[in-house]
Amino acid sequence: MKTPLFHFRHVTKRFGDRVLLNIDEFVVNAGVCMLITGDNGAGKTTLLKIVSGLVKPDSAKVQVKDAVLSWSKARVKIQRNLVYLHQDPYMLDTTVERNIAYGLRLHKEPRAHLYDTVADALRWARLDHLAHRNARSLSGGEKQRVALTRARIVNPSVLALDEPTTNMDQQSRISTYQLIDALRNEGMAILVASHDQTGLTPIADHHTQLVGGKLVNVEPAFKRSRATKVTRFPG
Amino acid sequence: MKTPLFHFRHVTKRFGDRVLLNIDEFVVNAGVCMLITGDNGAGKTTLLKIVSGLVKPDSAKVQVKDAVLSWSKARVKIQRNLVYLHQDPYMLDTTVERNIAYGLRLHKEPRAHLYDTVADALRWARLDHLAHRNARSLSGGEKQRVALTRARIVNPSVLALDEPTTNMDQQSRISTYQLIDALRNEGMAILVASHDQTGLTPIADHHTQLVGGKLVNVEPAFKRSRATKVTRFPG
Amino acid sequence: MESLTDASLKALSLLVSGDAELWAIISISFGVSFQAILYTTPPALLTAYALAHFEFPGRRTLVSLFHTLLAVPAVVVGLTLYLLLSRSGPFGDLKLLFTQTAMVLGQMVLSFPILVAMGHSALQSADQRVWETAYTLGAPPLRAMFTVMHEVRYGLFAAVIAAFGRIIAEVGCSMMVGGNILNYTRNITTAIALETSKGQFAQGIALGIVLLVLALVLNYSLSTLRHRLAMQA
Amino acid sequence: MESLTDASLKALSLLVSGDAELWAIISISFGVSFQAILYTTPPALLTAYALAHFEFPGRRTLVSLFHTLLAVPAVVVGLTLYLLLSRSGPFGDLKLLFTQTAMVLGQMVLSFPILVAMGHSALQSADQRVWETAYTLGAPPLRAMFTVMHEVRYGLFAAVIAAFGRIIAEVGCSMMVGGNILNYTRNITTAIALETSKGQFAQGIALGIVLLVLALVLNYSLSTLRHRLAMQA
Amino acid sequence: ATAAQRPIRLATTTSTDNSGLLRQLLPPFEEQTGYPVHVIAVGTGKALRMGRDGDADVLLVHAYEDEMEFVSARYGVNRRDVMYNDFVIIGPHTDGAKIRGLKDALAALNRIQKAQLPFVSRGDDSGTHKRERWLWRQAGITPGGSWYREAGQGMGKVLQMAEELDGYTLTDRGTWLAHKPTLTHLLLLVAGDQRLYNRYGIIAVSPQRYEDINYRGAMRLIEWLTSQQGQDIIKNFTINGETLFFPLAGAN
Ligand SMILES: Nc1ncnc2c1ncn2[C@@H]1O[C@H](COP(=O)(O)OP(=O)(O)OP(=O)(O)O)[C@@H](O)[C@H]1O
Ligand SMILES: Nc1ncnc2c1ncn2[C@@H]1O[C@H](COP(=O)(O)OP(=O)(O)OP(=O)(O)O)[C@@H](O)[C@H]1O
Ligand SMILES: [Mg+2]
Ligand SMILES: [Mg+2]
Repeated sequence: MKTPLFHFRHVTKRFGDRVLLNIDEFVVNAGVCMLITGDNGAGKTTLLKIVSGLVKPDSAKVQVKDAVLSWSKARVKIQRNLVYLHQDPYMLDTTVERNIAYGLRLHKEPRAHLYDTVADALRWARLDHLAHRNARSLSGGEKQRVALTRARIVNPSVLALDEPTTNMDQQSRISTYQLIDALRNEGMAILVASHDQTGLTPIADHHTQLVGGKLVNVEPAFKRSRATKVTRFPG
Repeated sequence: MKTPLFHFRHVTKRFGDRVLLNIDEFVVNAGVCMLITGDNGAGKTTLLKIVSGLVKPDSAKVQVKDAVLSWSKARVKIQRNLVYLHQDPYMLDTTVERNIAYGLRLHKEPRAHLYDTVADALRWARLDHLAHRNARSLSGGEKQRVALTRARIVNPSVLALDEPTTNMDQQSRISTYQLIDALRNEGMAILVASHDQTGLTPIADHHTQLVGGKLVNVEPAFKRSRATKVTRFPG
Repeated sequence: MESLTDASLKALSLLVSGDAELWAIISISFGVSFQAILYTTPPALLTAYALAHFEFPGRRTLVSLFHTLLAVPAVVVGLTLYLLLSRSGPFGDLKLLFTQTAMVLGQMVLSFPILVAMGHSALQSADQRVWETAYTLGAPPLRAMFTVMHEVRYGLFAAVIAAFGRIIAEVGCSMMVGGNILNYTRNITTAIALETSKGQFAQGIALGIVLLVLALVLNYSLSTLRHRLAMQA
Repeated sequence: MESLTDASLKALSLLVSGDAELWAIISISFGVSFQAILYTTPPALLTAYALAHFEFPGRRTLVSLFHTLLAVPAVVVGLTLYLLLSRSGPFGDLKLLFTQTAMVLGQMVLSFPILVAMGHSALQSADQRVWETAYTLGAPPLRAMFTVMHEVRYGLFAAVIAAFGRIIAEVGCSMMVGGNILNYTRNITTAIALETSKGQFAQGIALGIVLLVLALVLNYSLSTLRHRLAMQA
Repeated sequence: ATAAQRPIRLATTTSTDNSGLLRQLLPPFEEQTGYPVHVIAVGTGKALRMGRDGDADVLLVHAYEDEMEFVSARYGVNRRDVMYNDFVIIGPHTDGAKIRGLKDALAALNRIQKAQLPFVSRGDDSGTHKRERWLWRQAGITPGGSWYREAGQGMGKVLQMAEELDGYTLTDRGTWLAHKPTLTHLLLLVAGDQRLYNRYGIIAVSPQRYEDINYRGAMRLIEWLTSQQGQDIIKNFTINGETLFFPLAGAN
């Protein structure tokens, strides 16, 4: 068996008196898409944010390769490899194009290449006509699509998606499913928290539900082999 | 035939060069639930906001009873009768309870009665355990439910819901569908913009799609009589 | 020769043995500035709201103007008010020159642009949806305004604190229209100016420390209050 | 006695016939205050960011302290700096008293708390998601800071404008450590103070108008620039 | 002009600068010696303090006793008389206290106190204020009460306050003459008493205490002010035809 990218153990988080999360083990594997469901307020967002290094848990150990680190120590490594997509994404007060280029520019891509990549991504997300609009004035679904594009373009090892298809129209949903599938098949680890089970269960390798602060495995209705999936969505 | 509550004519709205909306007629009828669908950026939110008196159209006439008014003149009447629910609702920086009570307090409800009403509504939305929490710290779905509760409690003649079930878990979605059905049967006019067709088409009396700035009627897959609906969801 | 340490020590010893004259000076300072802030805040915040909320021609110019008025020296405000209140000026009959009322008026004029400029920038940062939410839930315009103000209350609070800081620290206008009359219009800053002009630097610094300590106590209790309210909400 | 109308007319006629001495005064004013703002803004905004962003014990007290420092009269800052720079003070050997450098130093001290207090309240109003978005997309801490600052740039801009307004309008500190020496350390406000003490109100107001007009031009062009940039983005 | 020299820092009372005298007096000096003069106009108290701290090179002040003390404490050297004028009592033209034309300053103060009419005091420990307190003491009066307003401001401001409040005050003649055109309600009421004599002295700050002080420049300025040329300029300096200061050099 291959080693996981990140292996979280004993993750706990409380707000006031309430123990929100108390998770023994949470594994992030390359090339695996994990769907996390749960009722409103179950803690999906909190869990994803902890895994993404954005919210500090009350306790957690993170194994990265052979080293077992505290969450605070692991943060830097997490940041380098993971991009988190907000449930209600924040649009930077600039054009759509620059919003999408933001992460790439940090990675010091050469300028010409950068804008080619951005242009491709815009086309994929059917946002090219909006490239020079201020991202703040977009519609709800358009924002969601910009945010997803902004996240995937960085090409991280792990993508943590919090309700990625919320507000999206039918066509965008389908391309999002296809994208997730393709990226996973390229070897990316994908974590999705969502209420959109209908659309996401067919793609996910694991489906786990957050109940009472614990993760419970849900048997998928049908399980396809990796091979069939690759042929169905050739990326 | 009964007279519509509001009858909008010749609604146009442009952003820059682009004509976003160019609608000949838009009728808001008591006791009718209208579902509006359309691609991202089609203009659903903009249309609902115009109808709600929040966004100024480039042109529009509004017939209220026998009077034909300009949009600006009709605004006050609209405000008195209609509540709009944002696609991404804003939580006032105070407790959940006060957020929900906000509209009622404006209507000068007696205090004791007010908090009974609020408590009932909280229970319905399964939010009673959150009553004294600051609404800003809620999860995405919880916020959506607070916003819906805050809107319906005012008991307006028209409810304009922009993606009301976004972020909600399965159970909340179902109670929302039931609520919409019940309110409509009590005589409220309901406008819903949503991508959640599966859940909403069965309830809606009309389904109309926004394409190229125009409203196009969509034939419902199956159409039930008023009578059956009332018995199915006894409110 | 007196060093800075000496001066500071002297200042501290003056502080502990506060006498009646010192307390008159302090109470005039705070009394005048409190009144000025109290009267100015409501109209200034209304103005700020109007500038943030309503579209009208010349709005941007007006905002620029208020930002610019921050740069008007207190002494110029004092001068203008002096000429207006002087016995040969248009309001000479009111006999307000060299009274506390004149000082309050001057400080009101000084605090107005700060409150408007800072209040405007706080109100402008409010989410458009706040107003829309209030309005659609049936709030009349005034109530909707209060809701918006409540959402950005920390920013407005900072504006009031800054305005208070500015006027309690200003000397030019109070000196000009108050006249620095002992036990009547002498406040902390005009007293400092006087001590300084005498070369009594220790006394000047002592008064500065008094002002600082009182402002700190005031500020800290307000911030604690605010913190406690935030916890409750 | 000279009426307000007379004074204003005189002021205006003085304005149009600007002579070399007047321009020296103006350029000293703006030169000194520009330098002060230039040197103070970076560390002050860093401090504001640290106060808004990092949790540490005593943070709230520090914020209160900066709000309080707004209430320190300019002349007290001037006095303290004077005692430090005086020939018989600890830094007397630097021979900075009665130089423009001393004025710049004084105005830096004066503008620091305003920039921190207002910058902090702007940065605090930034959405938590800005930082999270920057961070998760791979921004190192400094870059994430710039992203947050960019999102609240209008608030920071207002802070800089307010700080500039405060120091170009202050007189106590410049008078004290500059000494109001003609053609060398006499700026607009110390010149106004001088004219006023001579009873030359017209000249005082004239200089006040000069300051106002220049500040207005500056402000308006900045606001236009900012508006144009906002349109582009 | 000679080659540029180190600037001289002259700390002076406001009356010499505000009246415009120094604007007449200094340019020829700067021209002839090449020393630029940095004038710092402050109260006498602060000027002496600046001398003591080494922040000025030379002082032009009017508080004879304090000057002597300053010199005997070895803060300053080479004090010379420069010029004199006199103090005068001015008041509203209604003159409710009936002091107009009195030659005796003490009698005038007595009447003002009896009439309980507003008297605006400098209240700032300046040379003028010291003289005023001394006069009250001589008259055997401890002034106080609502009629006695301690303004704590410069001479010009106090004159304006007297104008506004219909009050009396003690002022030096130079400032009075400089401000007279704007003071329509005030009149000169009492002058000529021996007790009202006001003399200005110049002192170099001791080079023994601060060796880097511009002592040479200070001495050149003292020389110049007490020279025939300097004294002539002082004598010929007038406002509206009235002389403000009278030369005094050579008296000591
Ligand atoms: N800062 C906070 N303080 C107090 N409670 C909080 C805070 N943040 C989140 N919570 C609470 O923790 C619970 C979990 O929130 P979280 O956002 O993780 O839920 P979720 O599973 O993502 O829900 P949803 O499906 O609605 O998005 C919620 O009840 C929420 O109100
Ligand atoms: N202030 C504005 N300036 C410019 N364009 C705007 C502005 N507001 C909205 N738009 C554009 O108008 C179009 C319609 O927006 P609207 O929010 O009405 O769409 P929608 O149908 O609600 O979409 P979604 O399904 O994504 O919510 C979008 O392309 C949006 O970018
Ligand atoms: Mg969530
Ligand atoms: Mg929408």
